[in-house]
Formats: sequence, C-alpha cells, structure tokens
Amino acid sequence: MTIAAETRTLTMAGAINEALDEALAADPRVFLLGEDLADPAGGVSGVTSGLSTKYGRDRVLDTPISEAAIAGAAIGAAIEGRLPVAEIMIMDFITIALDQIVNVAAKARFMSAGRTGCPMTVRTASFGGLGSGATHSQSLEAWFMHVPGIKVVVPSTPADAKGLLTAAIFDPDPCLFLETVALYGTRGEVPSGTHVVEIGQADVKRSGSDVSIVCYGRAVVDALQAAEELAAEGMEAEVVDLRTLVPLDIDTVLESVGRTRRAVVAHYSVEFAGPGAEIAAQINSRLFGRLAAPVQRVGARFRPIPSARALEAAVFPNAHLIAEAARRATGSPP
Amino acid sequence: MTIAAETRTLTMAGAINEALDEALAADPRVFLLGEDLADPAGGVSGVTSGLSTKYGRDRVLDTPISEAAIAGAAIGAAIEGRLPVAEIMIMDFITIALDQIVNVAAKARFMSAGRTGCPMTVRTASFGGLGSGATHSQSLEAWFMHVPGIKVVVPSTPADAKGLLTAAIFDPDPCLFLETVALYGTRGEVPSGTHVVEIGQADVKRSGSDVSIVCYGRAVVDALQAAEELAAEGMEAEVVDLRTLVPLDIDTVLESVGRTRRAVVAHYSVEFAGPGAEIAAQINSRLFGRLAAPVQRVGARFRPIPSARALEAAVFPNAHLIAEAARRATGSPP
Amino acid sequence: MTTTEAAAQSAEDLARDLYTKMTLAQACDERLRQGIARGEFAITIWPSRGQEAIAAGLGAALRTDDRLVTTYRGLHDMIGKGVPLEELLGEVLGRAVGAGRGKGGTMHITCPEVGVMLTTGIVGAGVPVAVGLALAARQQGSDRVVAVCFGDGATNTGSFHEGMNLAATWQLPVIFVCQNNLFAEMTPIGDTMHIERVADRALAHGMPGHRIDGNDPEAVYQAVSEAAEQGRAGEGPTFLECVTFRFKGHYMGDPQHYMPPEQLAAAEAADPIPRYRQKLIEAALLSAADADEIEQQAAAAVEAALKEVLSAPEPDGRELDVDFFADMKGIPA
Amino acid sequence: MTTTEAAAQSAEDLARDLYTKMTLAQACDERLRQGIARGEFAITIWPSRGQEAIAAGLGAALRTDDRLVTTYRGLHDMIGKGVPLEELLGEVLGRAVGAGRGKGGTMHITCPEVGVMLTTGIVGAGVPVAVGLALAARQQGSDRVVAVCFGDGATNTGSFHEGMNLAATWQLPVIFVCQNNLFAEMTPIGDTMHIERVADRALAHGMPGHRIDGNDPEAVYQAVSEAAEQGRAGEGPTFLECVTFRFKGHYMGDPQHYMPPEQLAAAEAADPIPRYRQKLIEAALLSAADADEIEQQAAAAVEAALKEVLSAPEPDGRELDVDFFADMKGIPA
Ligand SMILES: Cc1ncc(C[n+]2csc(CCOP(=O)(O)OP(=O)(O)O)c2C)c(N)n1
Ligand SMILES: Cc1ncc(C[n+]2csc(CCOP(=O)(O)OP(=O)(O)O)c2C)c(N)n1
Ligand SMILES: [Mg+2]
Ligand SMILES: [Mg+2]
Repeated sequence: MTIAAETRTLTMAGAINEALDEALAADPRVFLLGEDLADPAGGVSGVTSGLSTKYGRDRVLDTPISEAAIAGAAIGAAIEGRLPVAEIMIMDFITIALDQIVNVAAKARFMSAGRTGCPMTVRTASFGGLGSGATHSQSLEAWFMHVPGIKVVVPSTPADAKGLLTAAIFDPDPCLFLETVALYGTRGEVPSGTHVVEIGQADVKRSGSDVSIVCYGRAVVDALQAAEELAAEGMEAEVVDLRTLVPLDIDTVLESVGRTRRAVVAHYSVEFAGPGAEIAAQINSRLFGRLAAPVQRVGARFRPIPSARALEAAVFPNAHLIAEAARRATGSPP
Repeated sequence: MTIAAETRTLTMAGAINEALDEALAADPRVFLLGEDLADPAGGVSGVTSGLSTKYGRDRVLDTPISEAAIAGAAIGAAIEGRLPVAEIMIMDFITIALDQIVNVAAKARFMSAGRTGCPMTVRTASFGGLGSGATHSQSLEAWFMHVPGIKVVVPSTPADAKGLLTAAIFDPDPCLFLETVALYGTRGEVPSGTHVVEIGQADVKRSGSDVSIVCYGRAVVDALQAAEELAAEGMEAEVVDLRTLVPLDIDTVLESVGRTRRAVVAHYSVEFAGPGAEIAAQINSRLFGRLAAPVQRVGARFRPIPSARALEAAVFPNAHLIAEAARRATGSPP
Repeated sequence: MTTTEAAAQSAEDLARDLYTKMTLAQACDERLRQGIARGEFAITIWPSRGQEAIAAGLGAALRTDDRLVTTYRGLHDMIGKGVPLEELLGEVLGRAVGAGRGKGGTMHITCPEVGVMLTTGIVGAGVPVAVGLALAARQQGSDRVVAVCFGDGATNTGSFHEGMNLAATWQLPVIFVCQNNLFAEMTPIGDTMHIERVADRALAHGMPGHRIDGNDPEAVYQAVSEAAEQGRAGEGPTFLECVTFRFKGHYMGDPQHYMPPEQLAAAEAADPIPRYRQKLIEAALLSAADADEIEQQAAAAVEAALKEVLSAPEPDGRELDVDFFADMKGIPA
Repeated sequence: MTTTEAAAQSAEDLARDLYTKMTLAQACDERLRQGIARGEFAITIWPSRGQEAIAAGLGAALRTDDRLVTTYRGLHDMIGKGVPLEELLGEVLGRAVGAGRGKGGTMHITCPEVGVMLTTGIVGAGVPVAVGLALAARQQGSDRVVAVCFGDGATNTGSFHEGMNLAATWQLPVIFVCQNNLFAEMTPIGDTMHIERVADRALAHGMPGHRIDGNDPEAVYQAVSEAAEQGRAGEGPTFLECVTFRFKGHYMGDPQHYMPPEQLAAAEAADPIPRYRQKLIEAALLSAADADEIEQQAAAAVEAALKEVLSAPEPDGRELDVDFFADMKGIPA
C-alpha cells in the first residue's frame, strides 16, 4: 500500500465519497449511475453526497428502479470505453442484475477475444446487522468469486476503501466493490490526493505468530478485536485482510499460516459454501502436513437472516466467536 | 435407495419424463410451467414430451420468456399449497429468476415462521460440453448451496433422476433440480411405478479401498470411467455420488474417506469457490491428521466457457483428469 | 327496509368501514412514528401516512379469502385487509407475538388467515408471486382474487412487467394496485419514467388500466370492486393507478430535502382523512361525534395492541432451528 | 444531374444495396444450413432466412459508426451492418479467424470496427446494454445511434422493459428493432402475450412505436432512417415492430411440428427476397440480369469466405490464457 504523506481522519463513507469525487475530477470517462444517487439525497446512505452538485447530473445519474438496466447501461458504456460506476443499493438486489453482470460483463473481454473490454465497477453494499431482515442483509460475494471474469473487492478500512475503489474504477476489467453499511461510520486515517491500493494484495493488519486470522470486510474489525482479546491471554494473532477475493492473494495467506501453522478464516457471508471454504481448502492442500490444527471457519450460520435483533446477532460472526475459533486452533482452554 | 422389483432401461430424459408423468398422475396439485414445455414441442430437449397432451395445458403451461415470472408464479402457487415444477430452460438463465428463488422462495417458510411454505421445484439444465459458449454452459449449483433455504439435487443416473425428482416434487421445501443435457441420452435401469430416492442420501456408485472420488452429476460418469482406468493399474477407487448438495451427506463422505484416507472431489462447475471447496474443507477439518494426502479437487477451469470444441474440452474435467488426481492423491507414478 | 333504505344503510356501513380502516391505519402509523421519535423503540418504518384511502377501499372491496401481496410500506394495506394489530406491531417490533415471531420483520409480514400471503422488501418482487397466487386460485376452482400493491417506482422493474404480461396472457384474477405517491425513495416520478399516466403501462400488456383518485376511498372501493368482479368472472386482471401522496417521506426520519415544500403542503392540504370525514359529515353518513369516536377507538386499539406487544417476550433463540426447512436432517448447523 | 436524376440514381443505389445485403444474408444462411445438412460441419445455427429485409433496411440506414446489438439469430443483421464474412463464418465454425477466435461462438459475435458491439444468446439481455452504448455516444458528444435487434418473444422479458424505460427516460438515441417473426422457439406469439400489436409496448414507456412491414426493406430503411435522424437530433428512442417470419424454424433442423402448414406456406409465398427482386425489376431499378448477378456474387462471396475459414486453424489452446482479464496476476489457473 502506498501511503501518501498527508492523511486526514475520514469515515468509510467519506473515504468512498472522496474516491468517487477524485475519480470524477480526474477523468471525464468516469460517471456514476444508480438509484437516488444525486443530491440532495446523495444516495440512501449519503455516500454520493455532493457529487451531482459538483459534477452535474450528466455525470451522476439517478436511475429508475431497474437493476438489470442499471448494470446493462453501465456495461454498454464500459464497452465503449467509459468508466462507469454503477450502484446496486443493497447487495440482495444484485440478484436482479446478475444476468447482466455474469453473462455480459464478466465474459465481454473473453468472448470478444479482447475486442471489447468492460471496465465497469459495480458498487454495492451489505446491509447485514441492521435488523433489516433476510432480503436486505445478505453477503453474496462467494457467487462472484465463482464466476470467472469479475474482480471482487471488499475493503475493511476507510483508507483501503478509497485506495481500492480508485483502483477498481480505473481497472480495465469489471470489478465488484462490496461496501459494508455497518462500517460506513468507521473512522480512519486516509491519504489525501490520489491513493491507489493495488487489487490483489492482501494486507497484514496485525502481526502475530500464534495463529493467522484470514478475513476481509467487516470480519477484519472483529478479528482485530479478537486479537486484542487473545493478546490479553498471551496469544498473538496475525490478522490477514484479504482485501480482494478475486484475485486472491493466497501467497500472503500461505506465508502467514505457514509461519503460525494455525488458521481461522472469518467472514460475514454464510459459512457453508462461502469464500472461507475455498480459502480453507487451499490452505489445507498447500500446507498439508504442516498445520498444527485444522483450519477453523467462522461465517454466518446457514439460516435466512432474521430481523429481530437478538436472533440476527446469533446468525452473524463476531469477535468473540473468532477468538473462540483461534483458541480451538491453538488448543487453548476456553 | 428403494429399488422396485421391476425395472426397464430408460434414458435420463425418459426417466425425468416418467417422474413428471407419474407425479402429474398421482397428485392434482402438481403442475409444470416453463418455456416451450407443451406439445408438440414437449420442451427444447423433449423432456416434457407428451405431458401436455396427456394432462392438458392447464397442468403443463407454456410461458412467455419471463424467467422471473416463471419462478414467481411457481412460488405464488406453491405458497397456496400447489406443487409446481418450474422449468428454467438453461441454467445460465436462472440468473434472471434469482431474486425470486433466493429472496422469496428460499426464505418463505422462515420469514413467515412457518405460516407459508414453498414446495416448489425448479428444474433446470446445464448445457455445458455442447459448444454453446460461455452464456449457455454454466453450472451454478454452488450459488444455491450458499443460500440457506433451498435444496440442491443433481442426479447422475436415470434411476436417480426419477427417484430424486419425485422426492423433490413432493418435498415441502423448494428444491433446485439440476439436469445435465449431456447425460439426457444416458441409459440405465429405472424402476417402474413410484420410485423415490431420499433427498440427502449419497450413494456409493462403486466400492474401493484406495481412494474416494466424491462427485455428483456428470462427474460421476467420468469418475466411474476413471475408476476403471485406475483398476487396470491396480488401484481401487470408491465413487461416492453425493446426489444432493443441500442437504449434504457428509457422513457417507467421511466414512469413505476415513477408510481410504485419500480423496478426490470432482464436479463440472468451476473449481474455484465451487462445491468442491466446501466438501474439501469439511473433509480436511473432520479428518484432520488422518488423511494420507491432501484432498484433490477437479473442477472446471476458472475461465468463461469457450465455444470452439477443443477449447471447451480444455476447460471441463474428464475421466483422465480425475484419474490423474487420484494418482496424485495416492502418490502413484503417472 | 325499502331498497332505498337498504342502500342508505349499506352506504352508511361502507362509509363507517372505510373511515374506520383509514383511521386505524393512520393511528398505527402515527403511534409508531411517535414511538420512534420519542426513543421508545429503535426501528425503521416506511410510513403510509397519506395513502390510507387506498388501503381502506381495497380492504373493504375484498373478501377475507381474497389474497393480498404488499410491501414494506404496506401496514395500511394489511390493516385494511384485517391483519390483527398485535401481529403487525409484534413483527414490526420484533417480538414473539409478531406475525413471523420476529423472524420476518416489517418488510416480510405474512398472515394467511386474512389472505396476506406475502410482503416484500424487494421492489417489484411481489408482482410475479401474485400471479402465482391467482393461478392457484384458478386451479383450485376458487373465485377468490389477488390484489398486489406496489408503488409507482415498482413499475420500472422488470418483475412488474413480466408479472403483468403473464397475468394478462393467462387472464388471471389479479388486481394490480399501483399506489402512485409520486416518489420512489428520494426521486420524483418524472425523473424515472417518460409517461404521464402510469396506468398506460397496462397498454403494453393488453390489460385494462385505470387512473383513479387514490385519496378517495370510495373511488378505490368502486374500482377494486369492479376489478374483483371481473376477476371472479374469469375475465382477467386489471391495473389500477391510485394517485396519492406520502406525507412523511420514504422512511420515518427522512428529512425530505428533495421535497418541494409547496408540493408537500398541497398534498397535506388534501389529506384524505379529514377530507373523507368532512364528506361523510356533509352527506350525513356520519355524525361528527361518530367520527370522533371512530378516531378515538382507533387510537385506543393501537395503544392496547402496542402495550401487549411491548410486554411480549423477544423471540426465543430456538427460532433459528424451527420453520426453516420442514426437515432439518443434513442441513448445516 | 438534375435533382430528379440524382434521386433516381440514389433510389437505384439504395435498391442495389438493399438487394445485395438481402441476398448475401440469404446465401450465408443457406450455405450454413446446407453444410450442416450435408454433414460438412456439426454446428447449431438459428436461421434468419425470411428476415433479410429487416437486416438490409437497417444496415443501409445506419452509418458504419452507428452501433448494433443483435442475437443468436442475427447473422443477417451483422451482414447488413458489414461484418466481414470470414469473421462471421469463422466464429460460427469455431476457427481462429473468427470474430472472437472461437472463444465467443455464434451467439457471441463482436465486431467493433463496423459497430457490432455485442451479440447475446440470452433473450432480452442486449436491450439494456444498447442503452448504455447510447449513453456513451451522448457522453462522447457523438451523434451516432444504437440499434438493438431482438424478437417478439424478447418483449416479454423484464430486461426489455427496463431498457426501454431507461432509454425513454434519458431520451437516448436507441432504435429498438423488434423482428416479430410470430414465434419464440416453438411457441406462437398469441400464447405468450395478450396484445395485437407489439408496437403498443412502447406506450408503456412514452416512446414512439411503429409497426411496419418487416418484409419490405424500403419500409424498414425508411423507418430506421427516421428513427436515426430523431436519435441524432437528441429527440430520443424509437421502437419499431418489423413484422416478418422465420422460414426454417427456431434452429437448423427444427422439425416445426408446432407450425401450421398453411401459415408457413403463406409466409413462404410472401418471401421478401423474390418479392423485392420482382418489385425492383418492375420498377426498372434493377434488370433481371443484374439481380441474377447480385445473387451469384453473394453465393460466390460466401463460398470463398467459407473456403478460407475451413482451411483456417482451430483456435490455439493458449487462447484460454489471453484476453480474459487484462492482467492475469493472481487469477486462478
Ligand atoms: C429491487 C429493489 N431496488 C431498490 C430497492 C430500494 N428501495 C426501497 S423502496 C424504494 C422506492 C420504491 O418506490 P415505489 O415503488 O414508488 O414505492 P413507495 O416507496 O413510494 O411506496 C427503493 C428504490 C429495493 N427495495 N428493491
Ligand atoms: C432469457 C432466456 N430465456 C430463454 C432462452 C431460450 N431461447 C432461446 S431463443 C428463444 C426464443 C426467442 O424468441 P424471440 O425473442 O421471438 O426471437 P426469435 O428466436 O424468434 O428470433 C428462447 C426462449 C434464452 N436464450 N434466454
Ligand atoms: Mg412511490
Ligand atoms: Mg420470434
């Protein structure tokens, strides 16, 4: 990660806004489209606030409730060399845009043998943890990992959000950029000016020698908290933030787990057939015979996400469950 | 599996037709809907041939090209206690029906706390291996495994197809029934009369003691062929046909791999973040320290599926690649 | 009774029924907003305040066994259809007494006893499902009909059009009730479609489409009754554009910066509830005292239900393991 | 030249251009079917035989830099737009000389040099993409327009309606070309929609919609020219229902059991190619000898291209590792 000299404290939402702002300023090919993006609303979570006022409604386009057409319009423009950033407000709604994303965008360069690309970014957000219920809380990034042709990016800090979104917007291929609403308010130091975080580079968010917690997105926040908890018990957890799932920086994971010989894989998407399954399978096969314990997975339970707060909390992972898993991996008493 | 006394040789397509036929005859709640299902077409692959003539166009409904509405209409009817069997002609098109399947069907019982169920079956088919190109060849069952609330069934033989489809139709919950067009012509003994194969029960299609090949659908055919190849080299492969991915009969898998201490997991869907990742992760963690070799995965390469035949063949698994993986697992020289 | 007396009687009954439904929906919406504003409970709601005439006309025109599919903004519709207040408020507040015992939440309320088969939070998703509900009715030989409520914004979704087309093609008894409140979240209708009358969307599917005053409960009652009659007679679906307004913005707390103040003021001046009250009093179908009493009873009913709900337990943790799959064998823990 | 002479000259040029395009599309389609029937190659095609007038009129009315999005049944459209035959046949036959070097296949042909930006096998999927292509044109300050071809069946998809609405809302230069051949696979149009005129679907989106004779290349030329002029002037999209017929069924080899023989016979009797030939000869815009020569040249051009394609290599295995992601670092092998 290149950190510019100057940083300021920004929220995650602010950092995303800044990335969009700077991309719009830097390149006339960049434009945004999605529902309720324009001012005065500036997006349902205010993430695009101010941008239509600054760049005009030709660059920040409010759309009808037409997720397939939002994606399709972005794809068409991207095929022509524009750099669209389409917003699918809540990730559960991406089901509606899936034909476009999976069957057109992800395959455009390959099927045309490179005669057209599709440098589109799809921003979407997981609303999990806010009591919104089963159709407004899913994290479906595993689906996109499984579709060859689209990059999958999930930031966990404001700085990464800015740097990765900038990289995604200017990436020549389609990128899914998954935001986490529960993290929008998280604050952190963010470089001012152009800040690019290379897609495909995991980041060790905390070093440790006893166990590796491999995670991304919101689970990174929990993992860091779990690491604190564990440190108090004398266990040093290393927290590896994948940052992107496609490309997957398995080398950094293997280097870490090769050292600690113990791994926990954590994410907010459903554990069963989730991203952690692929990561665990790779760790197991690449470090076969060198692990001190089986890879522990911590994901959402295999249930629709209930709306009532107590029930919902029982479905998602948290710092405590991650710490528990680390203890299991190290054979520590609970 | 309950095998009735009497069997006849049927193709896979014929067995599916028979399951539909018998279900329509047995229960007035059963009906079919989808594109081009009715006679004289009887479905684009002829699988529903004769059924509209026999049961009328009120029970076998041709629909417009409206995958979201096909799924939605099936769901609405299922909520009322009907037993709809919706066809999504080619699995790649299920992207269009995904909001309905994922956000309505899979969550209906849970979100209503059991006040409505959704006993719908979605029949769809993977067209891979026929040179149809990247948007008509995908196997996306991993997506549905990852969505809590829908069963996932993939038969590999005509008998299983009949028995599992019958079970799916009468199952009180939504089922995805994935057919494989390349197997429609496969022949096998099929029980006449009611034949039900319990959902959630893997089937050992061949016994062996040296390595377990865990697979489903078309990969079972390849695995059996690979087992022949390996037997000629003196290696006895056990072929475990999962038959259903949700529920996943991990007990049968663990029993087999626990014995052979070596596993290959094979499927036609993309290997990366595919069903095999979950299965491998579970084998590794549940049999930690007892495996003689890392679990080998054989799936489709991480590429859009090319149309030209030679290129396409280089993307999918085959018997030879599965045999290779078994040799790697057993440390046999190639 | 003479025919004229009977008609007068029934006009009076209808008026009372409509006004009762409207005030109950209003009272429920207001009490929830009050509770949120006061900090009594931390929930999100999508107020239906302003749209009560549609719910009342619809609920009064439908039979109990007729089906309803509605949305996150559909508490008024459900009240009109007869969902018990405890079930509604219980679900909104995530209690064990809720319609879905807290598992569904406000956007996902089901009450089959009064025909509410589905509530969706995904815009447009209810439309195809409604078609399936109507298909089942036909298959079962029932003359019940299905009403599906959605907003103006929902008519921009593919699901809406696919569902409309299928209902028209199969001539199913569906009443498509578009509650056109002129906004979708923060975006005014003119920014998302190039037509003047949403009702014209029915032309694409060969379906009768009518634009009616959604703030007049009797107009809605009349239009829905006719559509239902047509549906019951096997004469196919109807699209109704009910023009109305959302007084409180998209969600409770919406600052409505996007809302032209004159537009909101004009809409509020035409509030369907005082307007209908006045009309009934002028027509001597209701006395002012009766109207007052109906309003007080509505508020009291909401208060009583809320009290019961707030004293009900949170859902039990075991809810995660029941009513998921009917048979949990082999399902991941 | 006098103005009248110039007009006559240009009418003659146009006639020749249209007839050339029609015969080329026909020759290509026929040669492929012949090759399949003879066992020369084992491929699937979705014949456009019968629909050539649309492709010719469309291709003649558009500029080279105008964009086209079409479907699996769009070889005629692509020929009309000027895609080189080698690229087309190469892709259909899976050779390295194909437009996508065999990676795309018949359903996925792209040839940006002549404006063919996307071909889709997913019914309806091209429609929203066309809207994006038009948006880019506007953003780039170009007056190029975008034509998107699809069938009658495609107008039942949600994608179609979402795309139509967006184009109308944003008043983008899109020409929606519905090639209404009265069937979708094996299902006749009357079984899947409840309207008489597909053109009426434009009413749902506030877009001009015209129904024209899709078997008359000049009618198509005229309608597309007007729509393009409107689009270039920033006056928004147009929907054109071009009524036509598919003579060979859905795919090559389709037994067409579902097809009423009288309907097929009547359509064949109105075959647009002999009909246009006759019309041109009668109007003295083309001599019979000229027409014969155009036909022979078409067949010869197809034969020559096919010969070249069949002697071209299969795609190289390394194709799997190029033109997938621009940067393959970290991408699973
Ligand atoms: C498919 C989908 N896209 C976006 C949203 C987010 N969203 C929730 S309500 C809403 C506006 C709906 O407007 P309208 O249909 O007019 O209904 P109203 O809220 O006005 O009653 C939007 C965009 C959603 N829930 N579902
Ligand atoms: C979304 C989708 N559903 C189904 C299919 C299968 N299919 C291929 S062509 C076709 C019929 C299309 O009919 P129409 O739009 O009229 O075009 P035509 O083939 O007549 O040119 C169907 C159903 C598909 N390719 N995509
Ligand atoms: Mg609205
Ligand atoms: Mg057609």
